[in-house]
Formats: sequence, C-alpha cells, structure tokens
Amino acid sequence: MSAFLETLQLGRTFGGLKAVDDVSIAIQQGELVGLIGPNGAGKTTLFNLISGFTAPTSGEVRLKGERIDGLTPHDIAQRGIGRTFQNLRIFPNISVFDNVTVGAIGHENIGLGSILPWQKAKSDRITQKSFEALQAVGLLEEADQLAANISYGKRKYLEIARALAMQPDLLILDEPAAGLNETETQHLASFISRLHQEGRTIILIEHDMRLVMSICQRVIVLASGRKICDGTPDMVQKDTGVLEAYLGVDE
Amino acid sequence: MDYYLQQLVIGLSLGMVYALVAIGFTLIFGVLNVVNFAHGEVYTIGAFVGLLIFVSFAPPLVVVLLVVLAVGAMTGVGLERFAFKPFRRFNDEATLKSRAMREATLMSSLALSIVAREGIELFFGSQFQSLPLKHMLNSPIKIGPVTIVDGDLIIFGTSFLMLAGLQFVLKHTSVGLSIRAVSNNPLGARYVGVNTDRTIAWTFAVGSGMGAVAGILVGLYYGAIFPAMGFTPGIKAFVAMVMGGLSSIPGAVVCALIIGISEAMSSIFVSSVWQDLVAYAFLIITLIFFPRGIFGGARERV
Amino acid sequence: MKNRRNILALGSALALATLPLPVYAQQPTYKIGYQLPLTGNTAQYGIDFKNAAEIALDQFAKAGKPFKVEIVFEDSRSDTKEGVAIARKFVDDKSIVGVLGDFTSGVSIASAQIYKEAGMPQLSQTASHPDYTKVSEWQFRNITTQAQEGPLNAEWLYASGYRKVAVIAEQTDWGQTVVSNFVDKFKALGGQVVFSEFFNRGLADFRPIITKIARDNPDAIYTGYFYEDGAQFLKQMKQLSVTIPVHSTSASYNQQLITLAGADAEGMKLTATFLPNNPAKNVQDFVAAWKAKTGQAEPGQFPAQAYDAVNIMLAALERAHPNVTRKSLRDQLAATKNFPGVTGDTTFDADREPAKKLVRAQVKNGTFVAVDQ
Amino acid sequence: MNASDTSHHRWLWTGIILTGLFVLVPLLLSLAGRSYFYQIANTIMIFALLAASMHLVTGVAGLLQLGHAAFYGIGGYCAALLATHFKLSFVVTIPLAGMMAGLIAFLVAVPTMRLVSIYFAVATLGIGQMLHVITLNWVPVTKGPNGILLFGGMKVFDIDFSKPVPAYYLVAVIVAACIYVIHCLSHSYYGNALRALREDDQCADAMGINTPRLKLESFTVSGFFAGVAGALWAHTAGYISPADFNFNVSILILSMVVLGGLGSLPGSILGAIILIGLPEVLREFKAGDFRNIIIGIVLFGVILFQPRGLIGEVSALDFIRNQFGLGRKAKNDANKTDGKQMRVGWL
Repeated sequence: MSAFLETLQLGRTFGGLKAVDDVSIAIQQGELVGLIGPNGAGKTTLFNLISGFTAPTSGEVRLKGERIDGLTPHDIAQRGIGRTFQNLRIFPNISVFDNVTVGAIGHENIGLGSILPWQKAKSDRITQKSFEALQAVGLLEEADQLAANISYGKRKYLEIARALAMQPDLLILDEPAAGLNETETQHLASFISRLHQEGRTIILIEHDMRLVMSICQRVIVLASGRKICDGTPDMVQKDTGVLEAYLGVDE
Repeated sequence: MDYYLQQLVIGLSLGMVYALVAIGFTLIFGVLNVVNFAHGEVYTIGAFVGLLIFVSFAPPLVVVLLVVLAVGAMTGVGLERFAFKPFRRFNDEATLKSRAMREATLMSSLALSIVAREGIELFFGSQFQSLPLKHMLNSPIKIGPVTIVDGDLIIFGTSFLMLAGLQFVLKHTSVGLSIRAVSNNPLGARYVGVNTDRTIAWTFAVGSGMGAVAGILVGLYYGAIFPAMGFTPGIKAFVAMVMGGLSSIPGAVVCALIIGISEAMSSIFVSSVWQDLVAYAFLIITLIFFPRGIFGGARERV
Repeated sequence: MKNRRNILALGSALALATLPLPVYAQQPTYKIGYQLPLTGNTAQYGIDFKNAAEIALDQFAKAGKPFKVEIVFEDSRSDTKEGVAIARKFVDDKSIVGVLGDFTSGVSIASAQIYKEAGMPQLSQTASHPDYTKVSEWQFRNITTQAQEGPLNAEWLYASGYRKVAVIAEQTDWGQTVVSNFVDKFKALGGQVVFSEFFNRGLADFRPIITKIARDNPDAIYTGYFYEDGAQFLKQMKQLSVTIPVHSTSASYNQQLITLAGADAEGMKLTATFLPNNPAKNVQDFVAAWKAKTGQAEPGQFPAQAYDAVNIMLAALERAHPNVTRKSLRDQLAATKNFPGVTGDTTFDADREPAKKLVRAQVKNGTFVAVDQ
Repeated sequence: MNASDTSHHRWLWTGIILTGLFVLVPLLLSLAGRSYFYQIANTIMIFALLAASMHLVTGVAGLLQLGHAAFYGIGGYCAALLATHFKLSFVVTIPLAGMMAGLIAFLVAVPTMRLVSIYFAVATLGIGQMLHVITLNWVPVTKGPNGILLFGGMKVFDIDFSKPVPAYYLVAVIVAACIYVIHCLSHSYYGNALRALREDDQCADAMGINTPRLKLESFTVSGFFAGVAGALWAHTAGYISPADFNFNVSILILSMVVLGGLGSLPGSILGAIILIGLPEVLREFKAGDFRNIIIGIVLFGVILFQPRGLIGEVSALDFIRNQFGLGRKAKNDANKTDGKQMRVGWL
C-alpha cells in the first residue's frame, strides 16, 4: 500500500540556499506525525511545498498516490489537505462563524451559480459543517463575534475549526501551541489527540518538544533542510544527530 | 535625422519633468508603502506659492526655490499629520503594514487633495495664472541641430541635486538612517529606539518639499500654473514609480525618462492624442509581465 | 437591505420639498434661467458669462422697460449629471420662460433633451456642436459655428498665398468641426493640407507636435484652440524657433492669450466677431461696464457672446410682452432679425443658427487689431 | 447580514422597500410637482447601482477598483451605438450593454487577476484611463468627443419613457432588480468567499477557495452591472460623451462606497444618495461655490472618524442567534441540532 501522503526527494532552493533538500517522508492514513527541527530547518517551507504555496525545485509530492506538486493551493486544499498557519491568519473583519464557513465553502467549491435557488442544498451543507466544526472546538458561544474580537487562544481554535470545516483527509497544524501558556497547551494537546482518535490524519509542526513527544506516534526531524531522523519519540530523543542539530555541534 | 534628435531631446526634457515629481512620490511610497494621492496637490501648492512670491517680491530664483521647499515641507508635515498619522493608531506591525491602512490613507489623501484643489480653485479661479513672463524658464538655447531651453538645464540640475542630496541624507545623516530603518522594518526600528512618528513626518517633509519645488519649476518651465496642474504629472510619476519597482528612486527616475522619451517618440508615428496611452500601456505591461518593476531587483511588495 | 436607502431617499426628498418656494409678485417679472459652470475646470468661462449677463441685465433695468427680468444662475460644473438636473429645475419653475447656456456643447445637448420634451426655449452662447440645434426647434445658439468660420478662414489663408497648410485642433466636438470645415473648403480651393492632428485639451507640452509640423514645413498653421492652449502653443513655437505664421479661430480671442504668451503671440491672425476696440457705442459701453465691474482688461470673445445672448433674449421678451409664454418667447427668438449686438448683427436662420459677420484680426503690439481687408 | 433578516422581517422590509420605492417616493415627488426631483432620483438610482456594483468588487471582494467609470462608459456607449445604428429598443440594448461591459471586464480581468492590492488598483486605473482615451479618440466608432445623441426617445407600448415619471419607474425597476441580485450575491456564502478574499486571499486559497476564479467572476459581474447603469444613463439622458465617464467619475463612485462603508451594501447606496444629493441640497442653500470642498471635507471626516464608513460591515452573524437561537439552544441541545433547520446564507 502506498502511503497516504509522501514526498519524494523533495527540494526547494531560494537563491543558492537549499531550504528543503532531498526530503522524502511518508505519512500513513490515521497517523499523527510530529515534524520538528531547529529554527530555519525548513519545516514551514516543507509545509508550503506540500500545501502548494511554494513550488518545489525538485522532487514530487503525492497524495493518495496522485502527484499534487505544482497544483495551486486551492486545488490541493480541495483534494483534502487542510492547514493552519504559523502566524495566525484568520479573517479579522468577519464573524467567527463566517470564518469557519470559508473552509466549508472551499470544500463545496462554491461559484457564481450557487445563489440560484436549486443550489440551496449546498448552502445547507455548509451551514451544517461549519456549525459542527465550531461545536468541535467549542466556539459556538462566540459564533457571531467579529473574529478580531476574540482572545488569542480562541483564535487558534478558530483556525483549526476553519480547517476542520474543509473536511480534510489530512490536517496540517503549523505551530498551534506557539504563544499559548502551559494550561492552554495541555488543553490543546488533548484536543489534538481527540482529533486523532476520531480517525484524522494529522501532521503537527511544533517547537514545543513536550507536546510533540507526548502525543505523536512518530516524529520526523529536519535540520538545515534535510531529514535527519524519522522514528518514534523515544528513538528521536536518543538520536545523536538530532542532539547535534539542536545543540549546534559542528559535523 | 535632426528631427528625430529633436524629438529625443524633447522626450528627455519631458521625462525629466516627470522624474522631478516622481522622486518625492517614490520616497514616500518607499518608506511607508502608502500611495499619497495628494502629492499632485503639493506640487500645485508649490507652484502657487512660488508664483505669489514672484509676484510680490520678485527675488532671485534660488530664493524662491528655497522658500517653496520650506513651504512644501510644512505642507507635507501637515498632510502627514491629518491624512496619514490618524490611521497609525497602533504601532504594531500589523497596523503599519496592513492593507486597511494603505487603503484608508489612499482615500484620506484623496479627500484632502479634493479639498486642496477646490480650495485653490475657489481662491484663484481655475484658469491659468498670469505669470510675469520674464521669470519663465524658456529661453531657447541652440546646441547644434537641436534646441533646448534654460529650464531644461535647471530642471536637470535640480533633479540631479535632489537625487544626490537625497542619497547623502539617506546615507550620511541620522534622519536618513532612521528613514531607512523605518522603511525596512517599522516595528524593528521602533524597538531600537527610532521615533517612528517623527521619522515619517521627516519623510513627508523631504518628499513634499521636493514635490513643491517640482511644481514651481515645471510651472515656470511651461508658464502654466493652474489648480488642476498636478493631475497629469502625478499619474506619470505614479507610473514611473511602479515601473521602477516601487521603492527604488533611481529606478523611478530612469523610468520617468523612458516614459518621456517614449511619449515624444510615439508622436512621430501616431497622433499625439494617443500619447497618453503610452504611459498607461507601460504601466499595464510592467504590472503584468514585470511585477517587480522592469529592473527586477527590488523586493516585491504585495 | 434597501430599507435605509429609501428612508433616506424619502428624507432627502422631504427636505428638498419643504424648502420655501419663491412667491411671485403681481408686477410683470419674467425669469430666465442661466446654466453655466461656476466651479470646476471651466469655471473661468462661466464666471465671465455671469458677469456679462449681469451687465446686460443692469443696463436693461436702467432702460425703464415695462417689465422686470430676473436671471437665475445655476452652476453646472460642466457636468452632464448636474446640467440635466438644472434643466429639470428650470422646467419645473413655471415662472421661468427661457433658458441660457450651457457652456460646453455636451452639457447643452444633454439639457436640450429635457428642454425639448418640456418645450422651453434654450439659447446657448457657445455650444458649437453641429447637432445642438438639431435636437429640436427649441434650441438656438449665438455663436458662429465653424461651418461659417472655417470656410472664411480657408479663403483668407488661400488668399494670403498659402498653399500648404498644417491644421491642429483640440480633441473636442468643437475641435472636430474646426478641422473638418476648414479642410473641406481649403481643399476645394485647391490648397493642400499637409498635416492634420488633434491634441488633448490641457496638454502642457506641444513641442512634439510643433517639431512634427516644422518637419512638414507648411506655409501656415491653422489652429483650433482656446486661449490657454493657444498661449502654450505659441510660446513653445517661439522656444523651438519655429516661425510659421499661425491662424486661429474666434475661440482664441482673449486678452489673456497675450498676457500669457507675451511677445510670442505677436503676429497671430484670427477671425473674430467682437473686437473691444471697435468704436461702435454699444461695444464701448460694454467694454467700459466690463472694466468697471470686473476690474479686468477688455472682455474676450466669450463674455461678449454671453452679453449678446442675454440681450437677444431680453429683446425677444420685449417683443413677446405682455403675452409671455415659453412658446411665444421661442417664436420671438426665432424672429430675431438684425439684432445689433457687440458681436455684430445677429439673425437666426430657419435652423436657429446665427449668421454673423466675422472680422479679421491680428495681434499687434500686444493687442488685437482689425486687419484691413 | 443583519439581525432583522429573519423570515417575517424579511418580507416586511421587502414590502416597505418596494412600497417606498414604487408608491411613496413617486407620490411625494408628484405632490412636490417638480420633475427636478425625479431627475435627481434617477441620477441617484443609477449611481446607487454603480456604487452597488463597485461594492461587490471593492467592498466585498476587496479589489480596489479605480477604473469603474470605464465599464459604466462601455455600457453607455454600447447602448447608445446599438440604439442609433440598429434602432434597437432599450429593452434589448440595456442587457446587451451589460453583457458587453461584462465581457470587457472579463478580458481586462484575465491578465490582471493575479495582481494584489495596490498593484491591482493601479492596473485598473491604467486600464480605465486607456479605455477613456480610446473612447475619446477612436472617432470612427465612438464619434470621439462629439458624443452620441439619441434622437429616438424611449417609446414602448405607447409609454414614453423619456417623460420623468415613466423614466423613474423604468430606472427604479431595473436598479432594484440589479441591486437585489447584488444583495443575494454578497449576502450568501458566495459573498463570504469573496470576503475571505478581501481579508486574506492567500489564506482563502489554502482553504480551497478558487481565488482567481472568484476574482474574475466578481469583477465581471461588477462590470456587467456598471454597464447596465451606463445604458440606463445613456437612454435617460439622451446624450453621452466621453466626459461623462472620466477618472473623476471613478473616484466619485469609489467615494460613495468608502463613505457608506466598505463591505456594506446599504452603505454604498447611502453613499450614492449623499454624494449625488448633497451637491443639490447645497445648491438650494446657495452654498454653490463651497459645495465641492464640503464634499471633500465630508469624505475626509468619514474616513477619519468613521473608518468603517457610515454603515460599516455589520456584525455578521447576529442573525444566526436570532434565527435559530443557536447560542442558547447549542448549550442544551447541541447534539440534536439539525442542519436542515439552519437555513442561513441569503434571503
């Protein structure tokens, strides 16, 4: 069985700099995989390569066996990859509910014709999905507030809810715990675990080691654009290469 | 052959007029990343102030230019205070770079430009102002087969001085250093102790002073000073700025020259009513095919 | 979501409706509407018209006629939107029996559609668009069109011995007629038009065009511009040391041309219907009144045109008195014959076009003087 | 989307609006006995449609449009040329003019769609100016500066629509219908997708929103309605020339949208009422010379003190609570909530 998502010798150079260099990873359906690495390791670039924000200079990305590199972000999103952003990117001037609907709208691929009366079923599905997503993250109370007016922590959940409304097959979370305090991080960890238990495939990019080690089954480590380790949390913690990369020991 | 040479020279001098306006315009955009729609009106105000000084005191040109520079700088500071500063309510990065601020200031400067233009019109009337002809900068000078006027030399000299002066200010003074810092990273500049508000005010002072000087010089050059005079040069400067890569002043100057020459040369082939199409076509082509400006080097600002 | 819109529409409609409507006295006072640009890019022309109209009205009031006349001025900004609103306003006011204006042909024609529908006589002092008087029998104009001026100039240039002529004009409806009427006649006479081009109004830099003209080396240049563009053109010709004789139309006749262009205007020839140094009494009275009222130099062609338009209207009113209606005023306007105005004698032909006598003039020593024929 | 959009309120408001538009306003105008008010009302309605069409592309989709007058002009010219050359009735020319403007908007949008924010604004400014230069100077087709005079009048079934009252009804019906469509578009999930573009188009793209297609669509639709407005103007004014569609008109329309509040359809319409009505009101008060300055000052004041315009984007989802009591219901009955009940989106 081919992997759910795989990258094959994926590479991207900016100027002369190899941001991502020959990275091959494979994610199986239903996995919760952590992706870690020191600053500038190329985590977010890898992420952007997968979600289509950046085109790779070499290699390929496959989702369910089909090549998706070179597609536009919305094509990739519609094939089932939902993501959040490292720096929160919610839509501040519309309501929390409307924010979430955007994910569902993307999934339903709404166009000009959708205001026609016989397209109402689509709208109803969007309403329902958005509602369910809001409920899942516990933001129903804030549904009609402007997204700009809710707290930072809640915005994090809003972003996840928006991605969930896309009904993604694969959910990529880019540093969801950044800026959260201890309790909030705990809460988030259990939330992510729950999403995983419900059967979702998730990639988690994180700085917070403890979060990653506590909930992920498998951890991939990037350093200087290359994959240096891929295994269970225990294996990764014992790997000397990882230690060197984090401590900055010269090779 | 002489004919083509003459058209080329006319195009050059036309381009220099656009360049003169584009310098201040680009400085303000480059630092703040906002479009100052009122730049054309600062240009007009410069011309009217210069005209008033000429009519009342008839001092030498240099004195007039200095006074106009000062008045322009004050106008710029006032403009910044009323049309731009109120929208920087918060000094976080999101506000300084947000699209909302860009568009709000675009509209606020547009609104002020309406007020300024209508005010001038109310006060002076919309016709060409009569200018003592002896002050005009249009005595012909024959160089071989082509004719230029003294104004061409003065405008060239002024543009050159402005560019050089600006480079000096930016590279060798503390104000210039803070302007560059704010341009690169407003939030970072603030963290290291740069007074952002004052620096932005300075930027407007310098940019608008230059705009005002351009106004009186071009006014004297053509002998045409009227309330709506800022519109066309404003648009051409805008185009030059976009072509030059938005935040590059030398780029804008070179592109202004290219626009001027192309306009003059185009009139060789087609009727001059189509001349305006040249600048707009350049604009669209640049935007579609060279989104980073025709020199490609500058960072893309989106 | 349109609710607010309607509430506001109602509100503003109410606000407008409750404004006090003027109450009219029993004594015969006739009202004339005058739509003209008092603000905007063309305000200088509209303000001149207003001054000229006030002079005419003043003189009329002092003449002790059996009725009074009031002129209602409305600012159209040379904007069609505002022009048609004013037209409706004038039509609504039952006491307004005739309308003057507008300045530009475009606004005049758009308003004419409304005057046509409502049956209101309209007399424009300047609308030169060929279609203007074709809108309906209610439209009159007091400006010689290029259909008259163009051929006359063609004959003049041809008689001066010019065979190769360059023609330039502004890209407006008027400029189009300048070129076509002149060129048709000049070619019919056997002359050659070596260069013909339009320019966008308010073009600052004529040098590319001048250089182009100079290359074709015509015997003369025939120009269709207003005084501001004219001054620019003449200055830049001198600047490029191009010394081809320049002819122009009555539209460039304005003292400001000489103020703006100075010595560079010397020698320009043009046709005109009005010369302030014409010794005729009515002309001198007007010039004196103009100087006293505005503190400016002599009036140009356009104020004189407006002055005459007002007087033609007043004369028609006088003939229609005491049975003044819009219809009777229109008929009396149409009957205007040999009206002695400062721009010459005016007679409206069957198409409500004026036939006027044009004089030939030249800039000499900083002033416009008639050329002996 | 507003708290009042519940279903019975909806019909109430629709009723009020339609009665106001078709009965009360004409009644009042007729009582005032002045066709002048009809003229103003017509101009306001045409500009309300223009502002509404720009609202869709600028207010909702966030594409700053500085060349809207060009599409207005294309519509006007298309209608006038069809009416004069082929003697077509306005019944035919108005939709054709809209389609033509939509088509040109589409062609303009294809290469410029990937431009962002100010770049896009500058491109529309350039294209708008180019189209203006072309209408002014392409004399054989557009008659250039001479403009086009429509002699024919507007007679259909013996009703002369060039008379003020029939013209009012004609314009009111067409404008109301167009604005209703725009309302449906902007108050649906389609509108939400456009709002997502406005807020952060890259992010919207990552959510699966086909941003280039949406931009293209909204720009084309907006061009279509601007074209309809142009055709209405050409037919009701009877004469058009390039001066009616210059850069200042683009700025005027943009000012309406900003004045009323970016993102709010009623705001745009209010902006049109104010910016067309205010000069006329000031004319009544003999403030003639100052009225343009006053408009500039009003615009500036609104931008400064009411950054969201007079009616900013209304807090978007009040209506969910009102309509379904979701807030309370969710607490008690969260799991049982049936998606079918939650009919939200558009009227």
